[in-house]
Amino acid sequence: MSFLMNRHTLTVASLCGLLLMLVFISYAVDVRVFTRIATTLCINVVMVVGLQSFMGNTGILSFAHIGFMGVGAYTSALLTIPAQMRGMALPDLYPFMEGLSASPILAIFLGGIVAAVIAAAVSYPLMRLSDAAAVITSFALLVVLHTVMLHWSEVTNGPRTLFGLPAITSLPLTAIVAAGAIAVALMFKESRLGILARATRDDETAARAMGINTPRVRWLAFILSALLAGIGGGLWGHFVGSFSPKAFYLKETFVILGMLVIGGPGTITGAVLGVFIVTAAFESLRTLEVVLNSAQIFSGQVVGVTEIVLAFSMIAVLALRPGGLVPTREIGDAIVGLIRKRKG
Amino acid sequence: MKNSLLTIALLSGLSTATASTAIAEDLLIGGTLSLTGVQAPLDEPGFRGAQVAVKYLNDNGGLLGRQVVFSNIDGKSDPVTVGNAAVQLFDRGAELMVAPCDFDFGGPAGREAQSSGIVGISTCASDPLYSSWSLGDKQFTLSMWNTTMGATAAEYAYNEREWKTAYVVTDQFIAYTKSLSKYFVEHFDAIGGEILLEDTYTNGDNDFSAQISRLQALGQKPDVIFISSYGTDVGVIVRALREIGIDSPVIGGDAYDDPALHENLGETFGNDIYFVTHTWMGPEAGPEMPTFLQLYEEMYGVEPDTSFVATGWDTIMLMAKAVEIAGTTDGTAVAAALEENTFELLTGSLGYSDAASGHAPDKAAMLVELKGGQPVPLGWRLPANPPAP
Amino acid sequence: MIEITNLDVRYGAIRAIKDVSLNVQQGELVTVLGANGAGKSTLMLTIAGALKAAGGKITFDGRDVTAATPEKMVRYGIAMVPETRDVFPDLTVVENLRLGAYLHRSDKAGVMADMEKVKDLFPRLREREIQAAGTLSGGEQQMLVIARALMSRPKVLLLDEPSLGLAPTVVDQIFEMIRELKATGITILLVEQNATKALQVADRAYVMQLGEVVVQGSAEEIAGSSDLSALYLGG
Amino acid sequence: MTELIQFVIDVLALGGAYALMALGLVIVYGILKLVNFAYGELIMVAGYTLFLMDGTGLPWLVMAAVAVLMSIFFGVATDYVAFRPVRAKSVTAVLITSFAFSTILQNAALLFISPRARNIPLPDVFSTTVTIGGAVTPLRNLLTIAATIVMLTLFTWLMRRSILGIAMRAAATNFTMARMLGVPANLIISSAFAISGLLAGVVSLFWLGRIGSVVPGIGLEPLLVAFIATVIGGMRSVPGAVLGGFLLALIDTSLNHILPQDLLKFRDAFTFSFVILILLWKPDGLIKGPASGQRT
Repeated sequence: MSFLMNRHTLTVASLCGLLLMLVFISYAVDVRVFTRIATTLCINVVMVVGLQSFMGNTGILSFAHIGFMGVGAYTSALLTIPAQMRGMALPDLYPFMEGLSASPILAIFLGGIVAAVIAAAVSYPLMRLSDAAAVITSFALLVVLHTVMLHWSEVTNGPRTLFGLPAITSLPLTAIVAAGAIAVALMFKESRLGILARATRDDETAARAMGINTPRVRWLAFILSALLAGIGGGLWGHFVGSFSPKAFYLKETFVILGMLVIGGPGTITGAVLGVFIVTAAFESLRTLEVVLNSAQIFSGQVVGVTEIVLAFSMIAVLALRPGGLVPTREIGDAIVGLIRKRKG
Repeated sequence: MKNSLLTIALLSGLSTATASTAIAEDLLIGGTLSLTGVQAPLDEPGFRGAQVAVKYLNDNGGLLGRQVVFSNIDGKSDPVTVGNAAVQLFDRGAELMVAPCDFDFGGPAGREAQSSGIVGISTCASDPLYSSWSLGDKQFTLSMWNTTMGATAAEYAYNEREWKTAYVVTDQFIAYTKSLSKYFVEHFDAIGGEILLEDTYTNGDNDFSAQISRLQALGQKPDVIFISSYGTDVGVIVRALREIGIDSPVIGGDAYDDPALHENLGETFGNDIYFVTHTWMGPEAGPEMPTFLQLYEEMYGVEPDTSFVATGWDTIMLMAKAVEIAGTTDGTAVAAALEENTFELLTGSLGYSDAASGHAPDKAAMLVELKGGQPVPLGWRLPANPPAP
Repeated sequence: MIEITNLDVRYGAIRAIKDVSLNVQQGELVTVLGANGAGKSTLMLTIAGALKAAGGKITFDGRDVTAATPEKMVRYGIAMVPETRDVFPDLTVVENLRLGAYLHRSDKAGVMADMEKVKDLFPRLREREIQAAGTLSGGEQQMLVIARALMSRPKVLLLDEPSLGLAPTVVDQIFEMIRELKATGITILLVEQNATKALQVADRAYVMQLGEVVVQGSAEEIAGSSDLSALYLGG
Repeated sequence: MTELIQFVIDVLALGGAYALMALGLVIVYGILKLVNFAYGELIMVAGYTLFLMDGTGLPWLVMAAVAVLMSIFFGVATDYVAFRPVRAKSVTAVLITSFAFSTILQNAALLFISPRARNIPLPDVFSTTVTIGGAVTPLRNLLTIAATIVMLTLFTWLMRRSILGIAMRAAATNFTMARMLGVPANLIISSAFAISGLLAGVVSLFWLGRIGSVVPGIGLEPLLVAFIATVIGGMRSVPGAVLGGFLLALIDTSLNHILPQDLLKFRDAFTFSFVILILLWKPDGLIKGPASGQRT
């Protein structure tokens, strides 16, 4: 019982319960479109929780996250596109890579590891920077990653659509990975490293005075977030089956960032909640767009409403409730607080 | 939280419920044509043409005695959106699929159609990757392949105009732009022409100065410039070339068949430009064209301004003819009907090879010249011996 | 003229100023004394509108200015000379002065006249008028910030530690100048650590300790008080 | 010799456009220490304004002036919508809101105008070619250089001579002190955004003149260019931005001649890696800005 009362366990359990409910509803409803939305939602949970473990703990905005998603997706693609498809999907592939292959599940995790390794290799010096300089460098890093994906035809098929990834991503799989991501992110947040990272976020100078190696702490958080982004990318790649580098750029960044900012970058509960809310809003708005378009009320096509609404919501949340909907307290803390209050 | 989830569940449940009652009698043709994004100049006219065809079919008793409903979800020029849209349409009971142009964007729709066991036809994908090899035995494209398109351009340049040297710019953007250059180069070389320089460009760069400096470094003016690019970028490249005084004729593929591009180039830059496309929107094209032009004008009140409207009409009409031959919309039967027959269309006579040889389309191309920003037809062409894919 | 009642100022959780009440009458030179960290500069910045009060009230000429912005305060006639001696280092001396007269920018002739006046008051500035302010010596910079403050034609001058970090002879010059300014009839609120010097020019004085006013009275009373040094040492 | 002339004209014309773009980014950054991610969209706004006025029969110069005015208007709007509500909160918040505002503008163009490329009216002089010392060059290039000179002169005069300019320079070093002299914060910030809009508007005429059409995503490229130029030259230094713009043009144009095409396609990757290195090694850029300052 005391184990169940642990507020961290409670947080993980509540958030995973939410995912479980999603899977359950999806099976009950049994509509392919709903299952696809639910799957995308779980992938976004992995992405947003990943971004949270860096941004939430260090307070630094990172644009590069989606780039690592791309790294994961392309790595996994390289390892899993069936041999007979490779000639068509990757006509310029280096000969020594032709033999590479792994089972899709393994490939997804290897994608995460490759993303983490690249993040580890390039990001250490960047972690010294704060504020605008840190944001500009992460933005620059995104442009670099994007440019490489766009032009390294041998490995990514250049700007052209890469296809042939086995479609193995199912809702249960993504839900399990999302649950794992939530648990890992919470473990990191509450670990000594996570607490140190948050100390650097709240007061960099004081943290330095206490002897905290700020770049190192941030670096580890960044690696973790790249790992999760890479895994998310792999899952996504095996879900859609074909994609081009365009999928890993500013538009996607904006959606992931919007989910985190609206939910609350400070907490994992906020991150997960943000994904649910934005997904629900997005899908409703998208349905609205489709309805408006098929009804042909307007002469042109109705596009971009979803993005505009998301953008205004972000500005509103930042202006009125800068910490997002769940700024500081995880759901576990809230439940424990509630129980205590009732007892007391 | 629960509430929003329920809302989604209800919404999607509702939409499927209404859809499934609606299709009890109607024959639903799904479409994922891109009405927005870089692909729109090719797909949107196709969408308009397809609607004319649907109205024509319904006015003449429908198909298999059922009314035809064409439902298109905007693919937004994004492979992922196209895939999602296709799935949504199959959930609503689509029995045939109109896939967007080009392998990169149409591919996902083709793959979803194949996995649902139905026939999908792309309105104008011309890359040979758009074949039964890569997508499956129920997938077709209405367009000639780039083998024909590239070879037609090469033969026109070398045989008809005696342009011996060529400079080639390839937009790395999609499979279409890459392979079009590839087959032009192969064929131009095979019939005796000389390629001075092959250069690359990436769609959206909006900067052609690097290529120009390499072209100028050649020290020799090419007889012809082959540009395989897409959308407004063709205009950017032509402008950049003309602005520094390079006035060699320019030749390219069906992506040039876009009135917005012609307007962009205008009287100043829209000269000495040639392109290979699907058909000509005038009586010169063939006996059935005047009927279509009339139906189109009745529906939209204007004349069509690009041959891509014809590809939309043709896709629906091709489906209709094949379904009538097969007597069913069953994928295997319709695919067989498509493989075994030859069809007379606005975009010329069309037959397919069998699934084992890729569903290669057997089709002629239309050559058009741009004069003072206005297109002028030069007539049908069929290359003697196009390269193999 | 300035009436402060029960003022509270916070930096996050820290109460930098607790329940301070203070007033300055027209034409007076009032000095606020205290050790480092007593809250003197915080007090000045709050009056100038650069910091927000968490509680209490500030009135100026009978008008409630507790929540006024810095630009409003200048308009009302309060000019601030911060302890950090904030000249704009990349601007020339003349440009610094022109900016001081920002409020009167449409009155070109008047600004020119004012400029001549302050240059007469500080001849050193005239010598260096086209030099970048960042290249001036500490004393010259102090003169410049005071001159710049005067350019706004203030009714009250807030002087925060004008002698800080200056050589003794320069300190003497500065205090000489403060005396001259007082003679022109301008109201001055002066914050100083150099209590001896400050009390020589002041009419009245307040002593602050850890954010609170602990002693107040006329300059003579405070100067005569024996526990002044004790207060400074924090005893 | 001909090649040299051509090279110089190319660098000057490109560099001029880059420099003006960079200047517009720096003027806001200098005062607020914040990057305006919605800056590139001002180019888009000017472009669509031209498109919407096509066929009105107005002289082109009038249309151009209206386009620049719209760019200024939206520059100031950026401040009101994206910056002012969150300015006091955190750096991260403002960066996100400016990114959000950029998304709003782009999608508004998608929704209300068209997702397709739209042709814009251009004057005949823009499609005229001239020959100088044997080098063939579009007249537009020479006009860009002329416009750069005019704008830089105007800008210098404004910053050196006018009280507003002096106030802005002062605010860039010490915003609080400037406010304590009676300089209204909001006026200064709005002026910075207006100037930034003016610069973007003028550049847009030449930038779009090369392309001949406008699409919703047109702003990304100029934003990236301005970014690189300012980081090279110094995020907070006005002369640095100008220098950075010309330097970037010189690097780009030279790379066009030197780099083999297989590597050239990675040019953006190189330049942005370079940006990261500069930020690490010399965070102030090549030219140090005015002495340190803090945000409002």
